Amino acid sequence: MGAFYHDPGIRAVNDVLSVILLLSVPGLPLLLAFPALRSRLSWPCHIALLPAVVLLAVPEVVSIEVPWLLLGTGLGIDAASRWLLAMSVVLWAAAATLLHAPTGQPADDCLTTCFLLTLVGSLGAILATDQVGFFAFSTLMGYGFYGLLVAGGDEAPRRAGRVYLGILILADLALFEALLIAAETIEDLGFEAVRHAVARSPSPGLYLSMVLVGYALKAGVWPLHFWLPLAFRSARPAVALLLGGVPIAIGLLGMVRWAPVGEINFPDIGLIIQGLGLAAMLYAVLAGLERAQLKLLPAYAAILATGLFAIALGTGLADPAAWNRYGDLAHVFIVSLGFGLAGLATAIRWLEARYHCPAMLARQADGSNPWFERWPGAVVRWAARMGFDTLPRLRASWLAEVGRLRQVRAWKRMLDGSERFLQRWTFAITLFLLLGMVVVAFVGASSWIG
Amino acid sequence: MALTMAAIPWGVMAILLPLAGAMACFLSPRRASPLGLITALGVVACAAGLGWQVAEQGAQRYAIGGWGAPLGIDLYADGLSLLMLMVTAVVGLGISVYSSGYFNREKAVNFWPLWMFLWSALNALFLSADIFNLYVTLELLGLAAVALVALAGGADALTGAMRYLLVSLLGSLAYLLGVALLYHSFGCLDIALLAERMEPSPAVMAAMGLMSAGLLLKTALFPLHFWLPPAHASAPAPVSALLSALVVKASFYILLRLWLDVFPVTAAGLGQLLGLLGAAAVLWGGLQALRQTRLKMLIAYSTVAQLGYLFLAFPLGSNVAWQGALYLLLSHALAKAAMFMAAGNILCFGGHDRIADLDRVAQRLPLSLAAFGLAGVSIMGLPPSGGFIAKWLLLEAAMRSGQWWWVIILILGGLLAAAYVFKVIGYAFTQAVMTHEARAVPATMEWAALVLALVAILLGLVAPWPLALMEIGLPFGGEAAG
Amino acid sequence: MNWDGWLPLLIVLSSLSVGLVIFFLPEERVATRTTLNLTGAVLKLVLVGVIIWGVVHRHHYETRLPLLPGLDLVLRADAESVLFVTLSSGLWLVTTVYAIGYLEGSPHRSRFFGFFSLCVAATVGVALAGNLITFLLFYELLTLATYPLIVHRGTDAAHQAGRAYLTYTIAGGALLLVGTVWLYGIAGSLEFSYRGFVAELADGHRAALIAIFALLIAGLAVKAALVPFHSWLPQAMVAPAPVSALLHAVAVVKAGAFGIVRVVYDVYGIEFAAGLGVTLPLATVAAVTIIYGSMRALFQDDLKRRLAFSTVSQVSYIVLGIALTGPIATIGGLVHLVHQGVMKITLFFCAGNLAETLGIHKVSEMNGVGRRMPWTMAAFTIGAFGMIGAPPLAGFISKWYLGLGALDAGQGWVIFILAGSSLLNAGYFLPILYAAWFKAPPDTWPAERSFGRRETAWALLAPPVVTALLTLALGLLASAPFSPLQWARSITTLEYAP
Amino acid sequence: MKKTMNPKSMTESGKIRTPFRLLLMVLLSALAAGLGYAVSTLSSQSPGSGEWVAANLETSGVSNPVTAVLLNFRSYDTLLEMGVLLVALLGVWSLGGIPEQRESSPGPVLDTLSRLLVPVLILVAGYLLWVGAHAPGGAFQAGSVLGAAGVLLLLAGWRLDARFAGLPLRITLTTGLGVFVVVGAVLMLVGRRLLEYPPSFAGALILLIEAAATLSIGMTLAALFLGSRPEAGPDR
Amino acid sequence: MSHVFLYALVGTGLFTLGLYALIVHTHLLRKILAINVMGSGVFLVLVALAARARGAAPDPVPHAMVITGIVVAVSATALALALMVRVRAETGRAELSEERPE
Repeated sequence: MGAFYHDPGIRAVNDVLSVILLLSVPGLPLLLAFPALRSRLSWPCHIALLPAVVLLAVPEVVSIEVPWLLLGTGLGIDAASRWLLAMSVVLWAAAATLLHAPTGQPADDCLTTCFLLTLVGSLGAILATDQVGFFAFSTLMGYGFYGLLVAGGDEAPRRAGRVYLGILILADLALFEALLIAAETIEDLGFEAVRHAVARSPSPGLYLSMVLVGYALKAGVWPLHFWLPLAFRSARPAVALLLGGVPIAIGLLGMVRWAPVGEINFPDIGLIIQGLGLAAMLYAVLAGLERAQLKLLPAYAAILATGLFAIALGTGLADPAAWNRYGDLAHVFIVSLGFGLAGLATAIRWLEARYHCPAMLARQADGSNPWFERWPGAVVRWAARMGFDTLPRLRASWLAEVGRLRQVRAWKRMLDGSERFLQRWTFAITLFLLLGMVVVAFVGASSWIG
Repeated sequence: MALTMAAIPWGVMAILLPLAGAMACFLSPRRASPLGLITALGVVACAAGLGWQVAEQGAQRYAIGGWGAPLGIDLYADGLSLLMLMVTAVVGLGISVYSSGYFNREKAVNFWPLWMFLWSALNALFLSADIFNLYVTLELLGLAAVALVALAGGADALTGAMRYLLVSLLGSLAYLLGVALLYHSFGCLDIALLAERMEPSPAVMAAMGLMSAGLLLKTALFPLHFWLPPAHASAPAPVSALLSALVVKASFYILLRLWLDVFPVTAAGLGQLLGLLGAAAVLWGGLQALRQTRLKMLIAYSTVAQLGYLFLAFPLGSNVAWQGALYLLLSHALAKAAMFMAAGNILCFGGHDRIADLDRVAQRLPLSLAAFGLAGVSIMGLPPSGGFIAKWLLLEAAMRSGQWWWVIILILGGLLAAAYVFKVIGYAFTQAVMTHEARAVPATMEWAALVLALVAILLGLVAPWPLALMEIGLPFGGEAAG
Repeated sequence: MNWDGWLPLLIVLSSLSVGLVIFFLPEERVATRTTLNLTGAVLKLVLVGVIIWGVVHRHHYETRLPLLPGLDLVLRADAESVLFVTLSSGLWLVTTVYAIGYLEGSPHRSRFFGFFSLCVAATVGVALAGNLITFLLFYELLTLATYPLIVHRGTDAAHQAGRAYLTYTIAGGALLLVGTVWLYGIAGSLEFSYRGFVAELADGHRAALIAIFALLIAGLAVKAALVPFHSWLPQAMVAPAPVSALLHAVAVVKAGAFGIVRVVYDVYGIEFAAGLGVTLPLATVAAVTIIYGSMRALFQDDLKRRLAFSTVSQVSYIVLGIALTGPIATIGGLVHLVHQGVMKITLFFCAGNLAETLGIHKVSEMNGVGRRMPWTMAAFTIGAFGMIGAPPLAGFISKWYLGLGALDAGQGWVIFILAGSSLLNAGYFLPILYAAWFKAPPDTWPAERSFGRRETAWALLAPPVVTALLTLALGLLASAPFSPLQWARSITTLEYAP
Repeated sequence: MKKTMNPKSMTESGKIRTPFRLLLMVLLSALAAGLGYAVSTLSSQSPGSGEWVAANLETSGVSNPVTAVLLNFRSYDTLLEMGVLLVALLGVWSLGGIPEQRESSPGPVLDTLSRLLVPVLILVAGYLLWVGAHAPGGAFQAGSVLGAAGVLLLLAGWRLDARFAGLPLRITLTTGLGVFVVVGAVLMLVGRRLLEYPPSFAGALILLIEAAATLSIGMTLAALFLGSRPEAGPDR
Repeated sequence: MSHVFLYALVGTGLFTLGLYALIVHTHLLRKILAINVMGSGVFLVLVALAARARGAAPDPVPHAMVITGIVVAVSATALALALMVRVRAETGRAELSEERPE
């Protein structure tokens, strides 16, 4: 086999193949996302997964640099991402099946498209070898997932979707700033390089906080978890299945890959994060017990898990050595989290489908309508009322009115009156006389002076 | 060939030909307009010939009767007079073509001889080097113009013509008295000789006052513009065109000649005064144009404003400024003629020229409206057009001389012009539909207007050539230093 | 003058002549007119391709005709002009196709397409202008050629918009003229040149130069719709959709922004301008415009009006990138010149499709329109996300370089401007997408026209799809050779002293 | 237009207030004083071009200096001025004629007087024309006398016969200018300048021109007096 | 200061008087007459000053100018009178309307 690889021709072929393979992992779903292209296919979502499966089958580490793509990005697969990829493939396959399951007929186009776009995002994010690529794919994943939440649903998922969307925008902003900081410190935006560079840079704090906040938002880490319960409560089975494996997993993955954990030594920040993690777990337990709502259980489980993760992360920040030793466990954790949540969610759905109790529905009915959902609309309404928009027009029209009143009357009369005056023969000729004299006077003056 | 061309006194031809044409039109009224058109072509050829001659051999002096100054009368053609002659030829040709479609039989019978006389008067005026001869040409010009204005008939036109006649007579008399004083102080009438013998004296000052005032009155410089709008607005369209484009410029030309050559002290104070009046004219004319409800009145007032620009060169006095003023004169002649013709078409077509009701008409006459618009571009001084070049030169002169306040006037004038031009143009774009049945407009009339407007635009692209012609014989040589 | 000497002029003429011919075509000669339009557009594109090839191979394309003694009419192909001329001629082809479909059967088409071609001829002239007076010439020509398009509909609203447009632009042109003449009086030359030509006048004329800069920028800001000279742009949205596309993406606004590029880089030179202390105010104005435009857009229910205000804010990204003195910010500004055009034209095409096909003019009428017109709305979605700056679309690249440039130039506050603006963009674009895709469509559309199986006429559908794909490509292939980004990079190396 | 002309506005536009009148007086007296001063400062020794005229008088073809100036030295003025006359007539005619004054039947006195006077006037005109060459007189004087004769005839109720009212009349009216132009053009054709008479023919040419001019001037003045274009014969 | 200058002064006086009449009088006939008076004033100045040279014959050029001027004046007057008559026929009064034609 080794000899096999030393043959350059074979290796060239092999490279080409791996390139095609890597590209087709996000590429194929992207193509299938167009309704026209998949209209004749049955089970498009499963077909979209095939390249990933093949890639999993290929035994060794392949990676490509795509300098002309975006700002020069790359795709690749190593041991860690292989696990993640495997996890997602399984979850996605299951979800795809669920998507079709209930009544056999395929879900509507919009939903399928969102599904495939999200798929592209998550797989791409897993395979991305640099921050820009990861950012691009995770953003795509985010918006796609928003579509998944909302598509074809009633009011409850819409609300969840809106909240998730807001979170998403804020998160992307934070991560964009983090990216800028990274790019300003170093040209090459590969994960390792950035981690090193940022760690050496004078102020890694800003970068670190941006990254943590951004991905905490995306992963729904407490206290930025607003969207999780809503999503879990309202999402359809397939989506609920994916919740753990896609947004949360990718969010945590982002933290692991972006944050210079293990490179820098921030005891105090680490402590804070650990504190937050503890609080998160505490909150999860309490809230889970308080709202004994079966459907929300996975949500609080997720919060619990992310809290745990936060503690680990904080430890890593406080003690790099430890992180470097056990850091790889993070991936394992993420994978298992994905599976666990998925399993939990499906199990609960199954239970519900079995014997659903009215109480639960009753509770579900009182849609808790948190503040962060009301305020954007409130702000817009307030601003509109305060006249951010109306005031200029009012003032303009008012000014125009005043101007009209002032000008039209007086000026026009003045113009016409004086013109008529100038038109009068006698005055005109007298002016002529005057002009002649003035000319003489001027000439006389200047000729006597000069 | 070149020799014979050089031998022919094109300038004289340019004067005699229209005279002969006028008599021909008078003698055979039935063939008036073909005869007139032929003559027009001939005059254009003469102007071209003179242009060739001057460009080849420099400024020309021609002693009529072989006597020469001071005894006889000289004709003098340098860059300045040549350009005036040429623009007259171009506009004149356009007006002739236009009129051949405009007038009905009995009006045409009266129009053509008068127009030919007017044309020869213009040529004679631009070529004359003798201040008394200038007086005669002025009178010939004035009487012909008045008669043409009265051609429209109707109370407005007649009172306008009457007022115009009195004004022009008054102006000429003032000028003539000035001539008398000059002659009796120096015993000669030739401009060049006068320039040699000139030294300041009370008589000269009086002459200067009388002549300037008279010519300013004829040039309708604010506030002496009172006679112009009624006369120009009520005349028949081609007549309005030639009055606004050419006739008012004639007296300005004389003033320019006297100012540049004869008068001893180009008094700085006087220059500023003329500049101020010019500025007032620019603003006042613009505002009044905006106020007008009738298209032709609007155009007439825009003439008042544009004439004001010409006087902005006096306070600047530099070579560039004179070039700018002259260039403005040329482009305005073309553009304003085109504008009046377009207005005439609209008037013919819709039977009225109320601006508020133009929309119905405007859509049916795209060519005329295009002519109006293109001419308007030049009037506004937007590139690419002769008006822009002129404005550029004036601005440059103002900036160079540090008299930045003229810049403000120029800009404001341009904005006002834009305002009143687009006040009209806007009416082209409506969904209104033609209601009443209208009289068709001959294609020649539409095209004549359009072509003149295009030439006005073209002036903005071939500027170096006219500017080079201007320098022949250094008409502004005295101020070249400025 | 050899062949190279005529090529720039040919590019201008290729649309100018077409326009002049079209004016005289009778209304019913549809086929001839269409052929002429497309021929002109394609021919121009081919010529532009030749020029790009030549510029890459170090050819020197310059048409020089005498305009005034000492002043020539110069059309030159340098890096910046190639960038802009490619954008405008490329988008013009698309817009022409779109306009042909859009105006099918409406009156005064000869007039419309005539002025349409003139407008683009003027834009290309602006792009290729080799000195300030040539620039001024075509800039004013652009004003004149655009007015008839704005008032084309002839309604009162259109006339009002036209008046506003003229008031602003002609006044701006006057300021520009004064500044130009003044500069000529001082410098005695107006030739654009890399890193500017006024630096040596610094001593003695400092105040004058600052005043001239203010005059020039004010004159250009009118067309670039910087606050407070912006209010003509939202009014002008009453014009037909192709005209809006032309105004916002291809011609007018871009001409203003490009003029600012010229003034800052090729007249003053960025370093000198920075030394003169005039760039920071400019950046401030741009920042204010960005925020203000987005805020206003947030409250508009009329779709095109919302898009117009978003243009107000987006174009200021260009100005911001220019005013931040630093090579990276420059790249951002220049590249956004192209990217904003492509994205915004997509959005306007889609808005036009909605209006033409379903009679939808308001955001509040767009519920569920995504199901009725998926392709259109897909294009719209891509454009909108591009505007928000989501990766991997074109807008992301621009924002990326702007942000980096801001950090590089040590002006961190800009980051917050960008962030806030993105937030606001999301605030006024995402609701549209949400409504379009996820809300239930109404029973009947305001005014529906049927196009058989297709959601709308192909001439209306193809352009937005093409530009949307272009938006995607500009982002994805940003680092590929000959991408706008690479051009911008090469320009930057020219503009900054090594 | 007519509506706006109620007598009130008329008087308002017409009336001139006293203070204005006084201002006018002041201005005008200032003008008169200024002009008078300017005139009086002229040197009492005329710098005029009299000696030039005297020097070239013998080559001019006539011995009367005024005529020499008019028709030779500055003949170009005269040519244009014939144009002025014709233009005035054209203008008057183009006005479409004045409403015909009521026909006053000429009393016997006027009738006979005109019969007697007209031939005499024509004779006088001829004499003036001839004497103009060496004594005061000339085309204009002769022409005006001829015109007076015409006026007398018109007063006496005589009208031009329609047969002559058309082309013949117009030819007569244009003769003056026409001959002038033709002479000038012919001289140019034979290689001389415009109106540069060969000294040998100068006298004859001047006489020719003057004769034509006299005829036209007389006719023109009479026509001007008549005011309207005489209703013409077949050709128009 | 000889009789010559006296005549000349009379000429300027006539000019001024004519101007005054031209301004104040509203009837067109009077205006036309005023113009003629002014013209005569100018001619008088011309002719009078021509005779300044003692003894020698007066300068003929001004005489020629005057004759030309007279003919011009005659023509202009004729035109003006005819115009006046037409104005009167049109508007009913032989005056300049001070209104602007609308």
